[in-house]
Order: sequence, then structure tokens, then C-alpha cells
Amino acid sequence: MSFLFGGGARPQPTSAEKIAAAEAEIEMVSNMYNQLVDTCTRKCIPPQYREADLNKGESVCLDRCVAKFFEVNVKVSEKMQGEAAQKQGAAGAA
Amino acid sequence: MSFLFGGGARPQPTSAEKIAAAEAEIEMVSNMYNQLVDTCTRKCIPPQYREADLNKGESVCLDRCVAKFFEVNVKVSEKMQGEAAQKQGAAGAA
Amino acid sequence: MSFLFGGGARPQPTSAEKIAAAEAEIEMVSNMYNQLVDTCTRKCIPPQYREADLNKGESVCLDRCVAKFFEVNVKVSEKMQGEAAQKQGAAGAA
Amino acid sequence: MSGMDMLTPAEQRELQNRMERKQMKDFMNMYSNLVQRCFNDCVTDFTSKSLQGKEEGCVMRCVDKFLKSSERLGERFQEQNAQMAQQGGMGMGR
Amino acid sequence: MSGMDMLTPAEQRELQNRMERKQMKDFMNMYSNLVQRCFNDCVTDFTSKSLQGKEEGCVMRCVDKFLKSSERLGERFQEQNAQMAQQGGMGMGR
Amino acid sequence: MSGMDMLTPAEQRELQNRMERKQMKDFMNMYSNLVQRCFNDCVTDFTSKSLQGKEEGCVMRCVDKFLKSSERLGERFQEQNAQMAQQGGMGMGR
Repeated sequence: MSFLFGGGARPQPTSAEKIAAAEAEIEMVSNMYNQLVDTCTRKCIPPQYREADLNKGESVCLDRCVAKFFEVNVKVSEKMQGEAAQKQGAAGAA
Repeated sequence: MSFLFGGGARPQPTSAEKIAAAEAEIEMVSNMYNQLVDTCTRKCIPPQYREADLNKGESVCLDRCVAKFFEVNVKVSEKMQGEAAQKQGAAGAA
Repeated sequence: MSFLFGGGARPQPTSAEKIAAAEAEIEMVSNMYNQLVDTCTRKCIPPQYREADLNKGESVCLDRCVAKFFEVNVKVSEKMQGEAAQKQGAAGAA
Repeated sequence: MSGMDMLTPAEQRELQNRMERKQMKDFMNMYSNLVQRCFNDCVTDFTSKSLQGKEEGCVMRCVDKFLKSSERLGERFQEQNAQMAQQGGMGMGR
Repeated sequence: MSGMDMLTPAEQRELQNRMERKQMKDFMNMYSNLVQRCFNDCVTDFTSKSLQGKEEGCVMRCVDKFLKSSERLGERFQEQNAQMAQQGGMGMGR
Repeated sequence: MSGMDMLTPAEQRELQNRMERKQMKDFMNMYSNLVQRCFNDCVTDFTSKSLQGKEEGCVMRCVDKFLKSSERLGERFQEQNAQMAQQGGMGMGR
């Protein structure tokens, strides 16, 4: 998930810090996956459950939902990083 | 909650493992109770709150909701265990 | 957040207990803030997003929502403390 | 029947400590869910910044009803749980 | 590319232990979300205390569909994640 | 007024470490709630797999509006919190 917030390389992290960082990275991927499941099933699977299998329409909807969900994540993270950079720039100049 | 996933008895667990297992069991009962409260109050208590007491209809609805919630848990856990067993069987035979 | 549940002063807490208590207090303020954000944005920001800025109506709604959210917290916590005190009184008298 | 039977007294004490922290956390979660639900269902007017009499009444009844409802659900939950344990043998492992 | 590359074998073991606990927790969360969703969507009649045939069928199909849907979403998620990592350079830090 | 006054410098450092980890986690939660909300409200068309211009605009305005809204709510929250602390004596313990 390093594409989301970049990885600010700090010199010589301790063992506990390294484990915590790796844990946080995994936690973040896992959160994003859980949200994706929650969001895309609500968007694509109608709550009547007439059949046990995914039909064609549902399958295609799920695939597109994943693609759009990633695209939104990239856009939002770019936007927030842009604003953070701007603020830092302003602070540095002051 | 051992009726849900059975208890795979492992030989000689360490102290930390035993505590963690007991904690996980309690955690699971408590999660299930929290979900029950959330689900059944939404199903049975209309959001107008004209009176502070539970009326007869609400009380009966809550009781039935608990019974059905347990039944659904049993059915779903049986189904998932059946599928897990099938997969394991297939893997063992392969 | 000590206005919510009061601070039952225990004599001579250990270091771990003091840190845990301070952590719990911060945790509680932070939970309340997160709920406030969730609740008040849903109440005051319509999900169409025609403009990036908060308009006058939305801003005023948010301010009032915060005031009312605190008022409800105070009322509910007073009510629950009243009932807890009553129960304790009854238990002490028995 | 349960993993807890096998704990030594020291292990039980450690578990109990964790459970006390959990209870505190559960109480806080219950409290904040209660506030959020009653606020959501009862406070809908943001033309003024103080709680209206009608809204306050609704919140108080909502809290009462929710507590009574949770209590009833807790009783039924324990009954069902006990019944399940007695019948045994619904899960995989037994 | 990822923070995990830099871990020593001992650190990797510790991380793996934590991940196993996390997996257990994730599975339980997945299970209880599944039950809650299927219960909510399929069980709507509280005039009796036992599950109707129609409700049970709905729950079973709901579980099937949700599992298939999660599996498909997981595959797409991994593909997108891999593609992102390859393209690199979307985030700030690179 | 608060439990934090009684902490030694060493205890304050430990608490601060925990708070830094909490802030990181809070930021990630805020970020993923933001993405989920804006995705939900703005992305409704799954006839194509890439984000439409209209959807992207909506997401960007949604993010802006949500951040401004959280900022405003944070200011009001702190004001109310300070006012409460000054008035004192709403809770049980005082």
C-alpha cells in the first residue's frame, strides 16, 4: 500500500519500530480490502439472493467496482499529499 | 461459543496461548451479543420512542429475534464447517 | 471528558494504571469526536457535493449539531449516573 | 466444555484483569452507541442550537427503551447460550 | 519496495505470530459480518420464533453469494495491488 | 482537573508514544472513512471500469467538503469541551 502514502525512510529504526511499521502496512492493506468488500458487495449484489451463484452482471459490476475503488484511492491520496506538501512548503517559507 | 467452531484440542499449550484462547472465546461471545443487540433492536424497536417501556409487541419480537439469530448462526457455521471439511477432504485425497 | 462519568479517585494507583486511565480518557474524547464527525456530517452535509466549500447553511447546521450533541451527552450521562446511584443506594439499604 | 476450565489460578487472574479492561471498553462503546442512536433518531431540527423539549423527551425515552431492550436481549442470549451448550454437538469438534 | 524486506528472520517470526492472531480475528469479523448481513436481508418475519424455510434458503444463498463475491474481490484486489506496485510512483515518496 | 496532571515525566513519555501510534491509526481510519463515504456517494455507475469526469469531480468536492467540515467540527468540539471543563460539575464525581 506504499503507493498511498509513500514511505518516509527514517535512518536506523529499532526492531520494534520495524515490526510496527510492517504491521501498520499490512493493517492498511487489510482495512482497504475490508472496505472494498463492504462497499462493492453493497453496490453490486442486490439483497434478494434469488440464486447462490454470482450472475454475469454481478461479476462484471464487482470487477469494475474494484477498479474504480483503486482509482478513487489514488486520486484522494494524491490530493491529500498535494495539500500536505503545500502546507509544508508554506510553513517552510514562513 | 464452542458450538460455533468446535474446539480443536492442541497438546500442551503455553500459558500465553491458553489465556489468548480463553480471551478469544470471550471476545467472540461478546461480539455476537453486540451484533444481536444492534440487529434485533433495529428489527424490533421503531425509532419513534413514544413510550419509555417495551410494549408487548416489541418484547415478543425481541425474544423471537434472539431465537432466530441463534438459529442462523448455527446454520451458517454448519455450512461453513461442511465446506471447510470438504475442502480438507479433497486436499487430503489429492 | 471527566464531565461525563466523573473521576473516581482511587488511592495510590500504579504507574501502569495511571497511564491506562489517561489513555482511556483520551480514547473516550477521541471516540466522541469521531462519532460527532460521523453524525453531524450526515445530518448537515447533503451527499451531492455541488461545491467544495461549506455554504452558510451547512456551517450553521454543523455548529448547532455540535452544541446539541454535547447537550445530549450531558443529559444521557446524567440520566445513567442517576440510575446507577439509585441502584447503589438500593443495594446499600438492602 | 470450555477452554477456561484448564486455566491455573494465576492464568485466571491475568484473564480477569484483561476482562475488566474489556468491560470498561464495552461499557464505553455501549454508551456511545446509545448516544449516537438516540441522537440520530430524535434530533432532527437544526434551526436552533439548544435541545427542544420534544427532542429531549424522545432522547430520554430512547435511552430507557434501549437499556430495557439490551437487558431483555442479554437474558435471552444467556438462555440460548446455555441451551446450546447443553445440547452440545452442533459444531464440528464434538 | 516494501518495509518488510528489511526484517531479520527473528523479526519476521514475530511479525508472523502477530499476523496469525490477526487472521483469526479477521476471520471472526468476516464471519460475524456475514451473519449480520444475511440475517438482516433475509429474516424479516417475527411472527414465529423459528426460521421459515424461505428465510433459511435465503440465508444459505446469501452466504454462498457473499463468499464467492469476497473471493472474486480478493483476486481483483491482488491484481490491482500488484499493478500499482509495478507502475510505482503514484504516491509521494517516489 | 484531569488524570493526566498526576503523571511523572517518564509516564508522560510512555503515554505520548502510545498517542503517536494512536494518531497514526486515527489518521488511517479518517482517510479510509473519507474514501468510503465519497466513493459511496459519488460512484454509482458501473457500466464502465474507469472513473467518469463527473464522478471524479464529485469525489474531489466531497473530500474538500469533508475535510473542511471535520476542521470546523474539531474547533467547535474543543470550544464546547473547554466550556464544559470550566463549568465543571456536570458529572457525578464533583
